[in-house]
Amino acid sequence: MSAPIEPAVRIQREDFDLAHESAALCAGRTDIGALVTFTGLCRDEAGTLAALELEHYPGMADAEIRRIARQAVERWPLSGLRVIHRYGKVRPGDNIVAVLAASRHRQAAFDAAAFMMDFLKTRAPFWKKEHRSDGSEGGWVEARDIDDEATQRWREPSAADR
Amino acid sequence: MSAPIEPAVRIQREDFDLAHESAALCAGRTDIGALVTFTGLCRDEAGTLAALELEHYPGMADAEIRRIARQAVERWPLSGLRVIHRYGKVRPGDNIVAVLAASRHRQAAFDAAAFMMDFLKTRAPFWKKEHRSDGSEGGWVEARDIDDEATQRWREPSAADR
Amino acid sequence: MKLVYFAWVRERIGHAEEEVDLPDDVVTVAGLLSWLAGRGEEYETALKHASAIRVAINQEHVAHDARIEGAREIALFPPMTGG
Amino acid sequence: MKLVYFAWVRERIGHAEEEVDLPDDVVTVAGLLSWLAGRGEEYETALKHASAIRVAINQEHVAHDARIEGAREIALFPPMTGG
Repeated sequence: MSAPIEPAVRIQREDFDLAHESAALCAGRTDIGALVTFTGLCRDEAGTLAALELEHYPGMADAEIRRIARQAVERWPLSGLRVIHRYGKVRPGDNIVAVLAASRHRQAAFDAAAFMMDFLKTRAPFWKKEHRSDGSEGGWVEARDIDDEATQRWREPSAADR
Repeated sequence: MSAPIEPAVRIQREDFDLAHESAALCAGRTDIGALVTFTGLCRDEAGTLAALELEHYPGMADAEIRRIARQAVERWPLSGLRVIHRYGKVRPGDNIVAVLAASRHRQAAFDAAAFMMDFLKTRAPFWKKEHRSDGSEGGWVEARDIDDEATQRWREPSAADR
Repeated sequence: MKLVYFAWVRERIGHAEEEVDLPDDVVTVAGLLSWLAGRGEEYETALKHASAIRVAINQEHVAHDARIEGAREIALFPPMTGG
Repeated sequence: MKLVYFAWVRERIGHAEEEVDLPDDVVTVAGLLSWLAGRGEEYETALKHASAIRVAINQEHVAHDARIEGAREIALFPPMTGG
Protein backbone atom coordinates (compact mmCIF):
# COMPACT_ATOMS: atom_id res chain seq x y z
CA MET A 1 0.00 0.00 0.00
CA SER A 2 1.38 3.37 -1.02
CA ALA A 3 1.54 6.42 1.27
CA PRO A 4 -1.79 8.02 2.21
CA ILE A 5 -2.84 10.81 -0.14
CA GLU A 6 -3.45 14.37 1.05
CA PRO A 7 -7.17 15.04 1.48
CA ALA A 8 -8.65 18.27 0.12
CA VAL A 9 -10.96 20.11 2.54
CA ARG A 10 -12.88 23.33 1.90
CA ILE A 11 -15.24 25.30 4.13
CA GLN A 12 -17.07 27.88 2.06
CA ARG A 13 -20.17 30.01 1.78
CA GLU A 14 -20.52 29.48 -1.99
CA ASP A 15 -22.25 26.55 -3.62
CA PHE A 16 -20.15 23.80 -5.17
CA ASP A 17 -20.44 21.83 -8.38
CA LEU A 18 -20.16 18.08 -7.88
CA ALA A 19 -19.26 17.50 -11.52
CA HIS A 20 -16.40 19.96 -11.31
CA GLU A 21 -15.13 18.37 -8.09
CA SER A 22 -15.37 14.85 -9.55
CA ALA A 23 -13.53 15.91 -12.67
CA ALA A 24 -10.77 17.55 -10.61
CA LEU A 25 -10.38 14.41 -8.50
CA CYS A 26 -10.13 12.04 -11.47
CA ALA A 27 -8.40 14.24 -14.08
CA GLY A 28 -5.64 12.45 -15.94
CA ARG A 29 -5.70 9.40 -13.66
CA THR A 30 -6.08 5.78 -14.66
CA ASP A 31 -5.69 4.25 -11.19
CA ILE A 32 -9.24 5.07 -10.03
CA GLY A 33 -11.73 2.24 -10.39
CA ALA A 34 -14.42 3.58 -8.09
CA LEU A 35 -15.66 7.03 -7.19
CA VAL A 36 -18.28 7.45 -4.47
CA THR A 37 -19.81 10.86 -3.90
CA PHE A 38 -22.12 11.89 -1.11
CA THR A 39 -24.12 15.10 -1.32
CA GLY A 40 -26.12 16.38 1.64
CA LEU A 41 -28.98 18.70 0.68
CA CYS A 42 -31.37 21.00 2.52
CA ARG A 43 -34.69 19.17 2.91
CA ASP A 44 -38.15 20.64 3.40
CA GLU A 45 -40.80 17.96 3.19
CA ALA A 46 -43.39 19.97 5.10
CA GLY A 47 -43.03 23.02 2.87
CA THR A 48 -42.60 25.27 5.92
CA LEU A 49 -38.88 25.97 5.71
CA ALA A 50 -37.60 29.21 4.17
CA ALA A 51 -33.91 28.53 4.83
CA LEU A 52 -31.37 26.90 7.07
CA GLU A 53 -28.71 29.11 8.62
CA LEU A 54 -25.49 27.11 8.97
CA GLU A 55 -23.32 28.48 11.76
CA HIS A 56 -19.76 27.20 12.03
CA TYR A 57 -16.63 27.60 14.14
CA PRO A 58 -14.12 29.10 11.69
CA GLY A 59 -10.74 27.46 11.90
CA MET A 60 -11.90 24.49 13.91
CA ALA A 61 -14.38 23.39 11.22
CA ASP A 62 -11.55 23.05 8.74
CA ALA A 63 -9.15 21.53 11.29
CA GLU A 64 -11.65 18.95 12.57
CA ILE A 65 -12.69 17.80 9.10
CA ARG A 66 -9.02 17.46 8.18
CA ARG A 67 -8.46 15.32 11.29
CA ILE A 68 -11.32 13.02 10.23
CA ALA A 69 -10.10 12.94 6.63
CA ARG A 70 -6.58 11.99 7.73
CA GLN A 71 -8.03 9.02 9.61
CA ALA A 72 -9.88 7.98 6.47
CA VAL A 73 -6.83 8.12 4.20
CA GLU A 74 -4.82 6.12 6.73
CA ARG A 75 -7.52 3.50 7.07
CA TRP A 76 -8.45 2.93 3.40
CA PRO A 77 -6.26 2.85 0.28
CA LEU A 78 -7.72 5.97 -1.34
CA SER A 79 -6.63 7.60 -4.59
CA GLY A 80 -8.46 10.80 -3.68
CA LEU A 81 -10.58 12.33 -0.92
CA ARG A 82 -12.32 15.69 -1.08
CA VAL A 83 -14.72 17.29 1.40
CA ILE A 84 -16.63 20.55 1.00
CA HIS A 85 -18.92 21.98 3.67
CA ARG A 86 -20.91 25.16 3.24
CA TYR A 87 -21.87 27.71 5.88
CA GLY A 88 -24.33 30.59 5.80
CA LYS A 89 -27.88 30.48 4.49
CA VAL A 90 -29.08 27.59 2.33
CA ARG A 91 -32.56 27.05 0.91
CA PRO A 92 -34.55 23.85 0.39
CA GLY A 93 -32.94 21.83 -2.40
CA ASP A 94 -29.56 23.54 -1.95
CA ASN A 95 -26.32 21.64 -1.38
CA ILE A 96 -24.86 21.61 2.14
CA VAL A 97 -21.99 19.16 2.09
CA ALA A 98 -20.13 16.92 -0.35
CA VAL A 99 -17.71 14.06 0.19
CA LEU A 100 -15.89 12.45 -2.74
CA ALA A 101 -13.84 9.31 -2.19
CA ALA A 102 -11.93 7.54 -4.97
CA SER A 103 -10.14 4.22 -4.81
CA ARG A 104 -9.13 1.23 -6.90
CA HIS A 105 -12.07 -0.79 -5.68
CA ARG A 106 -15.53 0.12 -4.61
CA GLN A 107 -15.60 -1.04 -0.99
CA ALA A 108 -12.85 1.32 0.16
CA ALA A 109 -14.56 4.24 -1.60
CA PHE A 110 -17.97 3.43 -0.08
CA ASP A 111 -16.55 2.88 3.41
CA ALA A 112 -14.42 6.02 3.39
CA ALA A 113 -17.31 8.22 2.24
CA ALA A 114 -19.71 6.78 4.84
CA PHE A 115 -17.06 7.08 7.57
CA MET A 116 -16.42 10.73 6.66
CA MET A 117 -20.13 11.55 6.85
CA ASP A 118 -20.71 9.74 10.16
CA PHE A 119 -17.87 11.61 11.88
CA LEU A 120 -18.51 14.89 10.11
CA LYS A 121 -22.12 14.82 11.40
CA THR A 122 -21.06 14.32 15.02
CA ARG A 123 -17.68 16.10 15.25
CA ALA A 124 -17.51 18.94 12.72
CA PRO A 125 -18.49 22.21 14.45
CA PHE A 126 -21.55 23.25 12.44
CA TRP A 127 -25.04 24.04 13.72
CA LYS A 128 -28.27 24.48 11.77
CA LYS A 129 -30.95 27.01 12.59
CA GLU A 130 -34.31 26.94 10.85
CA HIS A 131 -36.00 29.98 9.38
CA ARG A 132 -39.67 29.32 8.66
CA SER A 133 -41.62 30.44 5.58
CA ASP A 134 -44.08 32.33 7.82
CA GLY A 135 -41.24 34.55 9.06
CA SER A 136 -40.92 32.88 12.47
CA GLU A 137 -37.73 31.40 13.82
CA GLY A 138 -37.85 27.62 13.75
CA GLY A 139 -35.12 27.15 16.33
CA TRP A 140 -31.96 25.10 16.31
CA VAL A 141 -31.98 21.65 14.72
CA GLU A 142 -31.43 19.01 17.41
CA ALA A 143 -28.67 16.42 17.18
CA ARG A 144 -29.94 12.91 16.51
CA ASP A 145 -28.84 9.99 18.69
CA ILE A 146 -28.75 7.83 15.56
CA ASP A 147 -25.84 9.94 14.30
CA ASP A 148 -23.79 9.21 17.42
CA GLU A 149 -24.65 5.53 17.13
CA ALA A 150 -23.56 5.49 13.50
CA THR A 151 -20.01 6.35 14.52
CA GLN A 152 -19.80 3.28 16.76
CA ARG A 153 -19.66 0.86 13.86
CA TRP A 154 -16.27 2.22 12.82
CA ARG A 155 -14.66 1.18 16.11
CA GLU A 156 -13.86 -2.31 14.87
CA PRO A 157 -10.74 -2.85 12.74
CA SER A 158 -11.68 -2.05 9.17
CA ALA A 159 -11.11 -5.66 8.04
CA ALA A 160 -14.17 -6.67 10.09
CA ASP A 161 -16.39 -4.37 8.05
CA ARG A 162 -15.63 -6.08 4.77
CA MET B 1 -43.40 4.70 4.23
CA SER B 2 -44.73 5.70 0.82
CA ALA B 3 -44.88 3.41 -2.22
CA PRO B 4 -41.53 2.44 -3.77
CA ILE B 5 -40.43 4.76 -6.56
CA GLU B 6 -39.79 3.56 -10.11
CA PRO B 7 -36.06 3.07 -10.73
CA ALA B 8 -34.54 4.41 -13.96
CA VAL B 9 -32.24 1.94 -15.76
CA ARG B 10 -30.28 2.54 -18.96
CA ILE B 11 -27.91 0.28 -20.89
CA GLN B 12 -26.03 2.31 -23.47
CA ARG B 13 -22.90 2.54 -25.57
CA GLU B 14 -22.52 6.31 -25.06
CA ASP B 15 -20.80 7.93 -22.10
CA PHE B 16 -22.92 9.54 -19.39
CA ASP B 17 -22.61 12.75 -17.43
CA LEU B 18 -22.94 12.28 -13.68
CA ALA B 19 -23.80 15.94 -13.10
CA HIS B 20 -26.65 15.74 -15.61
CA GLU B 21 -27.97 12.54 -14.02
CA SER B 22 -27.76 14.01 -10.50
CA ALA B 23 -29.55 17.15 -11.60
CA ALA B 24 -32.31 15.12 -13.27
CA LEU B 25 -32.76 13.02 -10.13
CA CYS B 26 -33.00 16.00 -7.77
CA ALA B 27 -34.68 18.61 -9.99
CA GLY B 28 -37.46 20.53 -8.24
CA ARG B 29 -37.42 18.25 -5.19
CA THR B 30 -37.07 19.28 -1.58
CA ASP B 31 -37.52 15.82 -0.03
CA ILE B 32 -33.99 14.62 -0.81
CA GLY B 33 -31.53 14.98 2.04
CA ALA B 34 -28.84 12.62 0.75
CA LEU B 35 -27.58 11.69 -2.69
CA VAL B 36 -24.98 8.95 -3.06
CA THR B 37 -23.42 8.34 -6.45
CA PHE B 38 -21.13 5.53 -7.42
CA THR B 39 -19.09 5.69 -10.62
CA GLY B 40 -17.10 2.70 -11.85
CA LEU B 41 -14.21 3.61 -14.15
CA CYS B 42 -11.83 1.73 -16.42
CA ARG B 43 -8.52 1.33 -14.56
CA ASP B 44 -5.06 0.78 -15.98
CA GLU B 45 -2.42 0.98 -13.28
CA ALA B 46 0.16 -0.99 -15.26
CA GLY B 47 -0.14 1.24 -18.33
CA THR B 48 -0.58 -1.81 -20.57
CA LEU B 49 -4.30 -1.57 -21.32
CA ALA B 50 -5.53 -0.02 -24.56
CA ALA B 51 -9.23 -0.64 -23.94
CA LEU B 52 -11.83 -2.85 -22.31
CA GLU B 53 -14.47 -4.38 -24.53
CA LEU B 54 -17.71 -4.68 -22.58
CA GLU B 55 -19.90 -7.45 -23.98
CA HIS B 56 -23.46 -7.68 -22.71
CA TYR B 57 -26.61 -9.74 -23.14
CA PRO B 58 -29.07 -7.29 -24.69
CA GLY B 59 -32.47 -7.45 -23.08
CA MET B 60 -31.37 -9.47 -20.09
CA ALA B 61 -28.87 -6.80 -18.98
CA ASP B 62 -31.68 -4.29 -18.68
CA ALA B 63 -34.12 -6.80 -17.17
CA GLU B 64 -31.67 -8.09 -14.56
CA ILE B 65 -30.59 -4.63 -13.41
CA ARG B 66 -34.26 -3.68 -13.13
CA ARG B 67 -34.87 -6.75 -10.96
CA ILE B 68 -32.03 -5.72 -8.63
CA ALA B 69 -33.21 -2.09 -8.59
CA ARG B 70 -36.75 -3.16 -7.68
CA GLN B 71 -35.37 -5.04 -4.68
CA ALA B 72 -33.49 -1.90 -3.63
CA VAL B 73 -36.51 0.40 -3.81
CA GLU B 74 -38.59 -2.11 -1.82
CA ARG B 75 -35.92 -2.46 0.85
CA TRP B 76 -34.95 1.19 1.40
CA PRO B 77 -37.09 4.35 1.43
CA LEU B 78 -35.57 5.93 -1.67
CA SER B 79 -36.63 9.17 -3.34
CA GLY B 80 -34.78 8.23 -6.53
CA LEU B 81 -32.67 5.44 -8.00
CA ARG B 82 -30.87 5.57 -11.35
CA VAL B 83 -28.49 3.05 -12.91
CA ILE B 84 -26.54 3.42 -16.15
CA HIS B 85 -24.26 0.71 -17.52
CA ARG B 86 -22.22 1.10 -20.69
CA TYR B 87 -21.28 -1.56 -23.22
CA GLY B 88 -18.78 -1.53 -26.10
CA LYS B 89 -15.24 -0.26 -25.95
CA VAL B 90 -14.03 1.91 -23.05
CA ARG B 91 -10.54 3.29 -22.48
CA PRO B 92 -8.59 3.81 -19.25
CA GLY B 93 -10.19 6.62 -17.26
CA ASP B 94 -13.56 6.20 -19.01
CA ASN B 95 -16.82 5.69 -17.16
CA ILE B 96 -18.32 2.17 -17.11
CA VAL B 97 -21.23 2.28 -14.69
CA ALA B 98 -23.08 4.76 -12.48
CA VAL B 99 -25.54 4.25 -9.65
CA LEU B 100 -27.34 7.21 -8.08
CA ALA B 101 -29.42 6.71 -4.94
CA ALA B 102 -31.33 9.51 -3.23
CA SER B 103 -33.15 9.38 0.08
CA ARG B 104 -34.16 11.51 3.05
CA HIS B 105 -31.24 10.27 5.12
CA ARG B 106 -27.78 9.13 4.24
CA GLN B 107 -27.78 5.54 5.44
CA ALA B 108 -30.50 4.41 3.04
CA ALA B 109 -28.77 6.13 0.14
CA PHE B 110 -25.37 4.59 0.98
CA ASP B 111 -26.83 1.11 1.54
CA ALA B 112 -28.94 1.12 -1.62
CA ALA B 113 -26.01 2.24 -3.80
CA ALA B 114 -23.65 -0.38 -2.33
CA PHE B 115 -26.33 -3.09 -2.64
CA MET B 116 -26.93 -2.19 -6.31
CA MET B 117 -23.22 -2.42 -7.09
CA ASP B 118 -22.69 -5.72 -5.25
CA PHE B 119 -25.52 -7.41 -7.14
CA LEU B 120 -24.84 -5.68 -10.42
CA LYS B 121 -21.24 -7.01 -10.31
CA THR B 122 -22.34 -10.61 -9.81
CA ARG B 123 -25.70 -10.81 -11.63
CA ALA B 124 -25.82 -8.30 -14.48
CA PRO B 125 -24.83 -10.06 -17.74
CA PHE B 126 -21.72 -8.09 -18.74
CA TRP B 127 -18.24 -9.42 -19.51
CA LYS B 128 -14.98 -7.50 -19.91
CA LYS B 129 -12.29 -8.38 -22.41
CA GLU B 130 -8.91 -6.66 -22.32
CA HIS B 131 -7.17 -5.22 -25.35
CA ARG B 132 -3.50 -4.54 -24.65
CA SER B 133 -1.51 -1.49 -25.75
CA ASP B 134 0.96 -3.76 -27.62
CA GLY B 135 -1.90 -4.99 -29.82
CA SER B 136 -2.24 -8.39 -28.17
CA GLU B 137 -5.46 -9.71 -26.72
CA GLY B 138 -5.39 -9.60 -22.94
CA GLY B 139 -8.15 -12.14 -22.51
CA TRP B 140 -11.33 -12.07 -20.47
CA VAL B 141 -11.34 -10.48 -17.04
CA GLU B 142 -11.96 -13.14 -14.40
CA ALA B 143 -14.74 -12.88 -11.86
CA ARG B 144 -13.51 -12.22 -8.33
CA ASP B 145 -14.68 -14.39 -5.42
CA ILE B 146 -14.73 -11.25 -3.27
CA ASP B 147 -17.60 -9.94 -5.39
CA ASP B 148 -19.70 -13.05 -4.69
CA GLU B 149 -18.88 -12.76 -1.00
CA ALA B 150 -19.92 -9.10 -0.98
CA THR B 151 -23.49 -10.08 -1.86
CA GLN B 152 -23.74 -12.29 1.22
CA ARG B 153 -23.87 -9.38 3.63
CA TRP B 154 -27.24 -8.31 2.24
CA ARG B 155 -28.90 -11.59 3.27
CA GLU B 156 -29.74 -10.34 6.76
CA PRO B 157 -32.79 -8.15 7.27
CA SER B 158 -31.73 -4.60 6.46
CA ALA B 159 -32.28 -3.46 10.06
CA ALA B 160 -29.30 -5.57 11.11
CA ASP B 161 -27.01 -3.61 8.77
CA ARG B 162 -27.68 -0.29 10.40
CA MET C 1 -35.02 -23.90 -29.16
CA LYS C 2 -32.71 -20.92 -29.38
CA LEU C 3 -29.33 -21.08 -27.66
CA VAL C 4 -27.19 -17.96 -27.16
CA TYR C 5 -23.59 -17.76 -26.01
CA PHE C 6 -21.52 -14.94 -24.54
CA ALA C 7 -17.88 -14.03 -23.83
CA TRP C 8 -15.44 -16.98 -23.84
CA VAL C 9 -18.26 -19.51 -24.15
CA ARG C 10 -19.21 -17.80 -27.43
CA GLU C 11 -15.58 -17.59 -28.59
CA ARG C 12 -14.85 -21.26 -27.86
CA ILE C 13 -18.04 -22.57 -29.44
CA GLY C 14 -17.40 -20.30 -32.40
CA HIS C 15 -20.78 -18.72 -32.88
CA ALA C 16 -23.11 -16.46 -30.90
CA GLU C 17 -26.39 -18.32 -31.32
CA GLU C 18 -28.08 -21.30 -32.90
CA GLU C 19 -31.37 -23.15 -33.10
CA VAL C 20 -31.30 -26.73 -31.79
CA ASP C 21 -33.75 -29.62 -31.61
CA LEU C 22 -33.27 -31.26 -28.25
CA PRO C 23 -33.76 -35.00 -27.69
CA ASP C 24 -36.74 -35.76 -25.45
CA ASP C 25 -34.51 -36.98 -22.61
CA VAL C 26 -32.79 -33.59 -22.18
CA VAL C 27 -35.00 -31.97 -19.54
CA THR C 28 -32.68 -29.96 -17.26
CA VAL C 29 -29.93 -27.39 -17.70
CA ALA C 30 -27.36 -29.98 -16.59
CA GLY C 31 -28.72 -32.39 -19.21
CA LEU C 32 -28.48 -29.69 -21.88
CA LEU C 33 -24.85 -28.94 -20.97
CA SER C 34 -23.75 -32.57 -21.23
CA TRP C 35 -25.70 -33.11 -24.47
CA LEU C 36 -24.06 -29.98 -25.96
CA ALA C 37 -20.57 -31.09 -24.83
CA GLY C 38 -21.02 -34.21 -26.98
CA ARG C 39 -21.66 -32.22 -30.14
CA GLY C 40 -17.99 -31.65 -31.01
CA GLU C 41 -14.60 -30.57 -29.79
CA GLU C 42 -15.41 -26.86 -29.67
CA TYR C 43 -18.43 -27.53 -27.44
CA GLU C 44 -16.44 -29.92 -25.27
CA THR C 45 -13.72 -27.27 -24.77
CA ALA C 46 -16.23 -24.51 -24.08
CA LEU C 47 -18.20 -26.52 -21.54
CA LYS C 48 -15.58 -28.74 -19.93
CA HIS C 49 -15.79 -26.98 -16.56
CA ALA C 50 -19.55 -27.23 -16.56
CA SER C 51 -19.96 -25.94 -13.01
CA ALA C 52 -18.40 -22.59 -14.06
CA ILE C 53 -21.02 -22.06 -16.76
CA ARG C 54 -23.86 -19.70 -15.86
CA VAL C 55 -27.23 -20.20 -17.48
CA ALA C 56 -30.25 -18.01 -18.12
CA ILE C 57 -33.62 -19.22 -19.36
CA ASN C 58 -35.74 -16.57 -21.03
CA GLN C 59 -33.27 -13.97 -19.74
CA GLU C 60 -33.45 -14.98 -16.07
CA HIS C 61 -30.66 -16.69 -14.12
CA VAL C 62 -31.33 -20.35 -13.31
CA ALA C 63 -29.46 -23.11 -11.46
CA HIS C 64 -28.16 -26.20 -13.26
CA ASP C 65 -30.97 -28.35 -11.89
CA ALA C 66 -33.64 -26.10 -13.45
CA ARG C 67 -36.03 -27.75 -15.94
CA ILE C 68 -35.87 -26.35 -19.43
CA GLU C 69 -39.34 -27.15 -20.70
CA GLY C 70 -41.08 -24.05 -22.01
CA ALA C 71 -37.80 -22.24 -22.60
CA ARG C 72 -37.75 -20.01 -25.69
CA GLU C 73 -34.15 -18.90 -25.26
CA ILE C 74 -31.36 -20.44 -23.19
CA ALA C 75 -28.14 -18.49 -22.69
CA LEU C 76 -24.77 -19.92 -21.59
CA PHE C 77 -21.99 -17.66 -20.35
CA PRO C 78 -19.07 -17.34 -17.90
CA PRO C 79 -19.37 -15.67 -14.49
CA MET C 80 -20.16 -12.01 -15.03
CA THR C 81 -17.60 -9.21 -14.73
CA GLY C 82 -19.61 -6.04 -15.27
CA GLY C 83 -19.83 -3.03 -13.02
CA MET D 1 -8.29 33.57 28.32
CA LYS D 2 -10.58 33.78 25.31
CA LEU D 3 -13.98 32.10 25.46
CA VAL D 4 -16.08 31.64 22.32
CA TYR D 5 -19.71 30.52 22.08
CA PHE D 6 -21.75 29.07 19.24
CA ALA D 7 -25.39 28.39 18.30
CA TRP D 8 -27.86 28.44 21.22
CA VAL D 9 -25.06 28.73 23.79
CA ARG D 10 -24.06 31.98 22.07
CA GLU D 11 -27.68 33.18 21.83
CA ARG D 12 -28.44 32.48 25.49
CA ILE D 13 -25.25 34.03 26.82
CA GLY D 14 -25.85 37.00 24.55
CA HIS D 15 -22.44 37.41 22.99
CA ALA D 16 -20.12 35.40 20.75
CA GLU D 17 -16.85 35.78 22.65
CA GLU D 18 -15.17 37.37 25.64
CA GLU D 19 -11.89 37.54 27.54
CA VAL D 20 -12.01 36.25 31.12
CA ASP D 21 -9.58 36.05 34.04
CA LEU D 22 -10.11 32.70 35.67
CA PRO D 23 -9.66 32.15 39.42
CA ASP D 24 -6.72 29.86 40.21
CA ASP D 25 -8.99 27.08 41.45
CA VAL D 26 -10.68 26.65 38.03
CA VAL D 27 -8.50 23.97 36.46
CA THR D 28 -10.82 21.71 34.42
CA VAL D 29 -13.53 22.16 31.82
CA ALA D 30 -16.15 21.10 34.41
CA GLY D 31 -14.79 23.71 36.80
CA LEU D 32 -14.97 26.37 34.10
CA LEU D 33 -18.59 25.48 33.32
CA SER D 34 -19.73 25.78 36.91
CA TRP D 35 -17.75 29.01 37.46
CA LEU D 36 -19.35 30.50 34.31
CA ALA D 37 -22.86 29.41 35.40
CA GLY D 38 -22.41 31.56 38.50
CA ARG D 39 -21.73 34.70 36.49
CA GLY D 40 -25.38 35.62 35.91
CA GLU D 41 -28.79 34.42 34.79
CA GLU D 42 -27.92 34.28 31.08
CA TYR D 43 -24.94 32.02 31.80
CA GLU D 44 -26.97 29.88 34.18
CA THR D 45 -29.66 29.39 31.49
CA ALA D 46 -27.15 28.67 28.76
CA LEU D 47 -25.22 26.11 30.79
CA LYS D 48 -27.89 24.54 32.98
CA HIS D 49 -27.70 21.16 31.25
CA ALA D 50 -23.93 21.13 31.57
CA SER D 51 -23.58 17.58 30.27
CA ALA D 52 -25.08 18.64 26.91
CA ILE D 53 -22.43 21.31 26.39
CA ARG D 54 -19.58 20.37 24.07
CA VAL D 55 -16.18 21.95 24.61
CA ALA D 56 -13.13 22.55 22.46
CA ILE D 57 -9.76 23.76 23.70
CA ASN D 58 -7.58 25.41 21.06
CA GLN D 59 -10.04 24.12 18.41
CA GLU D 60 -9.93 20.46 19.45
CA HIS D 61 -12.74 18.55 21.14
CA VAL D 62 -12.11 17.74 24.81
CA ALA D 63 -14.04 15.93 27.56
CA HIS D 64 -15.34 17.75 30.64
CA ASP D 65 -12.58 16.35 32.82
CA ALA D 66 -9.87 17.87 30.58
CA ARG D 67 -7.49 20.34 32.23
CA ILE D 68 -7.58 23.86 30.84
CA GLU D 69 -4.10 25.05 31.65
CA GLY D 70 -2.31 26.32 28.56
CA ALA D 71 -5.58 26.97 26.72
CA ARG D 72 -5.55 30.04 24.48
CA GLU D 73 -9.17 29.64 23.33
CA ILE D 74 -11.98 27.61 24.86
CA ALA D 75 -15.20 27.13 22.87
CA LEU D 76 -18.59 26.09 24.28
CA PHE D 77 -21.36 24.87 22.00
CA PRO D 78 -24.30 22.46 21.65
CA PRO D 79 -24.02 19.03 20.00
CA MET D 80 -23.18 19.55 16.35
CA THR D 81 -25.72 19.28 13.53
CA GLY D 82 -23.67 19.79 10.38
CA GLY D 83 -23.44 17.52 7.38
